[in-house]
Amino acid sequence: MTATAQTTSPTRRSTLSKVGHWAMNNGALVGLILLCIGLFIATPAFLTIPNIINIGIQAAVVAILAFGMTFVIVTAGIDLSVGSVAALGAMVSAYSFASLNLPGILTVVVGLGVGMLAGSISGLAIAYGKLPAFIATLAMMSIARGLTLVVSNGTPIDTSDTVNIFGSRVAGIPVPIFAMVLAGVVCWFILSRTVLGRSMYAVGGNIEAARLSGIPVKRVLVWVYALSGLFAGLAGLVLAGRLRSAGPQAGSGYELDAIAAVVIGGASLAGGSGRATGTLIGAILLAVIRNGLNILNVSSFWQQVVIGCVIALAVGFDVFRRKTDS
Amino acid sequence: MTATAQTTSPTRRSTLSKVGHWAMNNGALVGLILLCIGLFIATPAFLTIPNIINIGIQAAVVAILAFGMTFVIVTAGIDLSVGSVAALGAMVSAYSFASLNLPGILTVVVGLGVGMLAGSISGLAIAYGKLPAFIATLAMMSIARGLTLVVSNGTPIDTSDTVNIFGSRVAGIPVPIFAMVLAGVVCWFILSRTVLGRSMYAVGGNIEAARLSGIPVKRVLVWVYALSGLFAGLAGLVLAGRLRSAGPQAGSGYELDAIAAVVIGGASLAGGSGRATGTLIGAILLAVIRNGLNILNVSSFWQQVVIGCVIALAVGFDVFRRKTDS
Amino acid sequence: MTAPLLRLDHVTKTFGPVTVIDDVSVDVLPGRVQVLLGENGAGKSTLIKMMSGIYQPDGGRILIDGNETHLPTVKAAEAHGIATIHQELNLVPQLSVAENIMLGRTPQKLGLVDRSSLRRHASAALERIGLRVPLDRPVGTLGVAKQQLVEIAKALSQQARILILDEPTAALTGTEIDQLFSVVEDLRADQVGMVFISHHLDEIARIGDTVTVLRDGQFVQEVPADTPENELIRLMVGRDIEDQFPRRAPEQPGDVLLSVEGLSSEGHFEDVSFEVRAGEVLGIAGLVGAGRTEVLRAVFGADRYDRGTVAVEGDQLPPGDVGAAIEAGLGLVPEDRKAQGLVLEHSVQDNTCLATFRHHARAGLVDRAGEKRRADDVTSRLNVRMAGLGQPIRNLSGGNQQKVVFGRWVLADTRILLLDEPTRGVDVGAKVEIYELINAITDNGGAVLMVSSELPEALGMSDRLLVMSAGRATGVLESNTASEDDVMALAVSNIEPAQTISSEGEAA
Amino acid sequence: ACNRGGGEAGAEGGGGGGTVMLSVSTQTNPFFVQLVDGARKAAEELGLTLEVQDASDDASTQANHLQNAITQGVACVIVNPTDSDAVSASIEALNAAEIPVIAVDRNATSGELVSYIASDNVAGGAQAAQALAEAIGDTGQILVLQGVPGASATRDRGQGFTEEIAKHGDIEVVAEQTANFDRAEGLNVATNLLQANPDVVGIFAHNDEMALGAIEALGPRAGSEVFVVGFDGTGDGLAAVEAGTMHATIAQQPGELGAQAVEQAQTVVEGGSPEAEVQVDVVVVTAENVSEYL
Ligand SMILES: Nc1ncnc2c1ncn2[C@@H]1O[C@H](COP(=O)(O)OP(=O)(O)OP(=O)(O)O)[C@@H](O)[C@H]1O
Ligand SMILES: Nc1ncnc2c1ncn2[C@@H]1O[C@H](COP(=O)(O)OP(=O)(O)OP(=O)(O)O)[C@@H](O)[C@H]1O
Ligand SMILES: [Mg+2]
Ligand SMILES: [Mg+2]
Repeated sequence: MTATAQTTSPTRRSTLSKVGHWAMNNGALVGLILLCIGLFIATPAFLTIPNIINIGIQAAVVAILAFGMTFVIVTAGIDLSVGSVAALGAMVSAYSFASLNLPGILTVVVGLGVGMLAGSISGLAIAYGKLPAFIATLAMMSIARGLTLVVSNGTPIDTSDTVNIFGSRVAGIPVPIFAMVLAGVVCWFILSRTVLGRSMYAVGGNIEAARLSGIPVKRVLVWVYALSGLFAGLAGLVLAGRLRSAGPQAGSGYELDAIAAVVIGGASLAGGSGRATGTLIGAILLAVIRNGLNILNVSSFWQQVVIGCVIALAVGFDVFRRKTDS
Repeated sequence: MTATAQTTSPTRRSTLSKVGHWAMNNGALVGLILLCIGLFIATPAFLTIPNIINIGIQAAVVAILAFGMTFVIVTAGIDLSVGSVAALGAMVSAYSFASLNLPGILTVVVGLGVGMLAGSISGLAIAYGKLPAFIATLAMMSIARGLTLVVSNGTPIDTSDTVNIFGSRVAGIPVPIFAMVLAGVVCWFILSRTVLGRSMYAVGGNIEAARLSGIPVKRVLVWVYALSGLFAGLAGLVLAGRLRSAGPQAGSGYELDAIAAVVIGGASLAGGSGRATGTLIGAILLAVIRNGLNILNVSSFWQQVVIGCVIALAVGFDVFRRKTDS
Repeated sequence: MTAPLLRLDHVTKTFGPVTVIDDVSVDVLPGRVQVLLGENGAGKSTLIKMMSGIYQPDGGRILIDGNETHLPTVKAAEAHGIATIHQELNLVPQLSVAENIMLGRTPQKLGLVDRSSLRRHASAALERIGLRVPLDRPVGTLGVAKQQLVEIAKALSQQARILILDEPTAALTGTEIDQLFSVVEDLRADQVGMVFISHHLDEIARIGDTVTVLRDGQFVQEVPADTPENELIRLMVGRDIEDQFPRRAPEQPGDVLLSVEGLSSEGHFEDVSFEVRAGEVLGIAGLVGAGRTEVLRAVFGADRYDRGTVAVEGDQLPPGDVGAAIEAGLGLVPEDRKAQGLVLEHSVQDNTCLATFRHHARAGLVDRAGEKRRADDVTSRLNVRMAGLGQPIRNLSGGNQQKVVFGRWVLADTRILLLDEPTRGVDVGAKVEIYELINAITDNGGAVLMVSSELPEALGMSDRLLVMSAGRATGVLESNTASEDDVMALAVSNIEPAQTISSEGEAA
Repeated sequence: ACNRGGGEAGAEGGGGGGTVMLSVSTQTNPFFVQLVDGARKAAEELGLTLEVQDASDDASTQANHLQNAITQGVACVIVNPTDSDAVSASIEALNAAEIPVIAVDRNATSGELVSYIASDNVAGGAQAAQALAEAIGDTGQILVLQGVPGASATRDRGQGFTEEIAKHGDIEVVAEQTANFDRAEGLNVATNLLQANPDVVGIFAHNDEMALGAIEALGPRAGSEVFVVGFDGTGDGLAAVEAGTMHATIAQQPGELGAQAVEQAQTVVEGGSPEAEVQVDVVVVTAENVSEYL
């Protein structure tokens, strides 16, 4: 069940101890649980079903971006462009609907395709152009945002009904949560089950060894950023679908949240580690902090102070746990 | 003259070839020169003395932040908090003047001190709390911005006359440029001449080897972030001095510019490399792009596209040069 | 005679202005083991990297089965059935043992990892070299020796026609070497052609057929593998070496310099006590995983320990404080120079002065001129082969890198030197130079604590030999009277027989 | 001119608590700080529980806040949209949950509002154009410092200004560049633009912060040779008008916006019928009338 490079030891264990082991290996999970307990004590409104669904919906966009980012960070890279690429994908999709009258399903394909294309370009620049990932994706962040403005002419554009489904509920299930779960499963599956995913760990863990073992390092890197772009495209559709409109400034600053979610989830920016479950926990942790502070009506000035402290504490707790563990 | 860990080869060389060597080793310098030539051809207004001074002044804040960031990146760290810390330092300084009536010189000390304190806290969390630098400084970014808002109550505060000197001209010399040069010289000196600087390269190059050689790794790390905070404090004073007021949102997003300047200057985020001259070139390159685009009156939508392309090209050029070089 | 599987035909390789390989030819014949012999930096690794597609020759040709061939990539070499065990470990620490063995060749179905086939292949490969480790264990948690065995298993699993082994035995001890050589014998019977590099001359006669001797990148001579060691040494270093272990113990050991009492660290070692006197070399022997490295690191303050004391001249050292240990005159040459010893991207000078630049600084400023002088002095005393002090240490040959780590502590005037496999990958000539440095330290009233898996070295260079077994000190032998069998008897005395090869470092 | 009265009055209160949530687009701009201050003061006077949420200029964060409002079951929501289009989905969700919604400062393109308290940005932009034209004698080159590209204030103020200035044939907009509503960027961009266009006689900035940056860039020329018109009427902006460095600022009386919104909310909570649309005057503040607003 683990989506990690560390696989379980061969001795059989009871399901219970397995769950315990999984929990202990899952980054800031304990921090998240503590936070939830604290919030529940502070305000019972926190732990109602509708609010839990809320949190899920609110975590969705960052979580989807973060799943894509997980691939990138596993390979010791960084992708600063995800927020802008999400906006660009959604905007081009909305444009293709509003101005080109594409049918709904195609507008979805366009949104995802644009994301994947932008990611691939970053990937090519990194793998073949040998640009540092920071620079290539910083450039893409700027370029994608600029193109979003150009396409939209600075005005929000309404999205197609098909895209709007990404922000609505179908048969009572909030589609953003569904999209998040889907993205998480795909991320977990790719990382733990496919040759591509295992190659990502090899590239991030020891790029020289990967190269000497004949792993097509460059092709893997292009795939990594293409996937990150694809996930960003999906996140953009969810974001736009919720608002039923693609905004020119949508997703600004989300890249930091996405990276933070992955790192809170236990991955190292030095590469070679990171997994889907951890990323999910990281993204939910961020959403819970914000939701909790809203519900507690903390002043918006102090909110930022508290968010900073809680992030540091949650990760600090994880670090402490690991130290005493070993 | 090089501020690097790599020492020059023992053979004597003519001054000319030394200059050539230095230029070739200095990251995006050639890209910068090409860019300047291009802009000069596009508009002669670009290469006038007043505009060159302009560019210097406009590069100053990011350059000062980037010099501080150079220490951090040399040790394989990252400091996302510099923009917020700059704002906090300036804001507390302004507050200490406006509300506490501190004498002018003390308001400067307060600004620098707050910056250094914030940096030290990040440093302690990273070195002793073992938090990943990304998380610790992300938290500090949020905390410092929140405190800035709390102190200012969301409204700009006027700075003291002494702080305003940092934004003005003294005897015809623009103080921001002077502060930038001073910060650059201090950065170069620390990195290339002092035990602390040498230790930073060792820590960034191989932290385990550094530790086993008796380098006090934790103390070095605390110093690194404290210096980054101190430089951020100075940058904050220059920023506020230029506007004669400390703003609650000042410096937002500057952390990416600062990191970009260091990376454009040839440092690797993996640590162990980076130098003051490269960082200066990176910061000036960024200022030149923005200045040039303003002067050419490129539409603000397309501007972002162009900025992204130019950054990618400038660094790409450097990568290409190094590849053909070796 | 059969036709060569592979022939390097008058190849040349230069890096910038330096010619590293100058007009050398080597044949790899089916069922034969071709040995490459030469000092550190002679160009052995460079030569084999041209066979495995990492470097391309600047002059000359590569012939495979008699046809001129270009090997632009590692994949291309693999396609010709060439497998390589590199001198430096090339493993992904985060991936499992099984995945590392099949790295780049992961069995797949529609892009999905075929895990049962992966495990089957991997366990067959481990079986072959007799390594018993859990297939799912991340390789980074294994010790160096086991990682080396995984690396060997990885190359063997490729079913190669040509197998290149670049110092595969440097990190291994007797039993694993025996196992490896029996695999080599099997391969020889299967007509696999092999290239073998080692600085252990005794191994050459054991498994080699012919020896190509290199000096400074040039071909010296090709001789049969049963050539006497002294002759090989003369060909290799251009002079005779009288005494391979020139230990000069002082008449009378001095006062106790280092005393270790009841040192324990849960899961690593238990109740280890010993004393080292001025002028003395105390060896520590044992099997891989016996906990020798851990003891050394604990003494140096690199790791914390649970109980016990470490004292220098009676003054207790604070646990887990490297700075205090260095202050007290200790120095450590770690077992993994790449990960723990060197800042690879930095210059030779910076690496040489890594432990002393703080000491020699004035008012917080680095003494650059003095450093250059001192680094120059030490590297020439240790005969480090390099283009210059400014050369990145990454580009030095393995043995020369080791000398730089050693030189670091020579510069620091270390009184108590802790050595962990100090001559791993070092050529015979340089070994003697290092041994002379050990002598110089003890002559000056210093003391040396030396972990060595090479029994002849452990016996030949130490005065007394502490033997460890599964985390416990099982005895102390007088080196000049003890035999290798005595050492082995103590080394296995604390473990059940079945565990000797695959005993876990963490077994408490 | 994009006003759209959204209100069928009479939604009979939502349910729990009597709390009113005010979701404000940002709290890092003095304008919105004053808006919230005005709202707080009014709530205090009326004895209303007001919960303020800051969306940090992010439409999706605002959607999250409004979603939270539904879960909490507040009595009424006052929303200051980050974006008129993007907020609509959330407003419809609030409608579905039968929570009455009041919009302030910016409208929503769909969804039902019980009240809309506006000060018209497009009209304000046009007034700015008139003020600037008057100051420079209807002729000469001018610069425009734009807000964050794509932000609704940027669009509306830009639209009003551009439409109006086009009617003044002898005025030429020689450069239009963004300074992202930021004072430091206003200083940098204005300096650069002045470098390339030395003959400029007027500058319009989409907010006071950028206008103050431009004034720094002009130095002693501000107010004498080059006339600067800002927008918002913040404390610093009004002070600059008084000092004569800023020619005019378009004051929106943000405190009044907030207070009006709360008053309407009070009516809603008590079950009364609020006014469908409340217009708060936008005033051109110049040296003549600045004393009234300081
Ligand atoms: N990439 C490189 N750039 C410059 N010089 C290099 C490079 N690689 C190797 N060298 C030099 O080539 C020479 C031969 O190195 P090589 O690694 O082949 O030696 P070796 O015989 O394998 O030595 P050892 O026994 O220490 O492993 C050395 O002097 C080394 O410094
Ligand atoms: N659980 C573990 N996690 C990480 N590393 C381990 C673990 N167990 C053992 N090792 C490593 O295994 C290696 C061998 O163990 P140890 O150092 O105790 O034995 P040694 O006698 O020094 O053997 P060697 O000859 O390999 O140096 C060490 O490098 C140690 O760090
Ligand atoms: Mg070698
Ligand atoms: Mg060992």
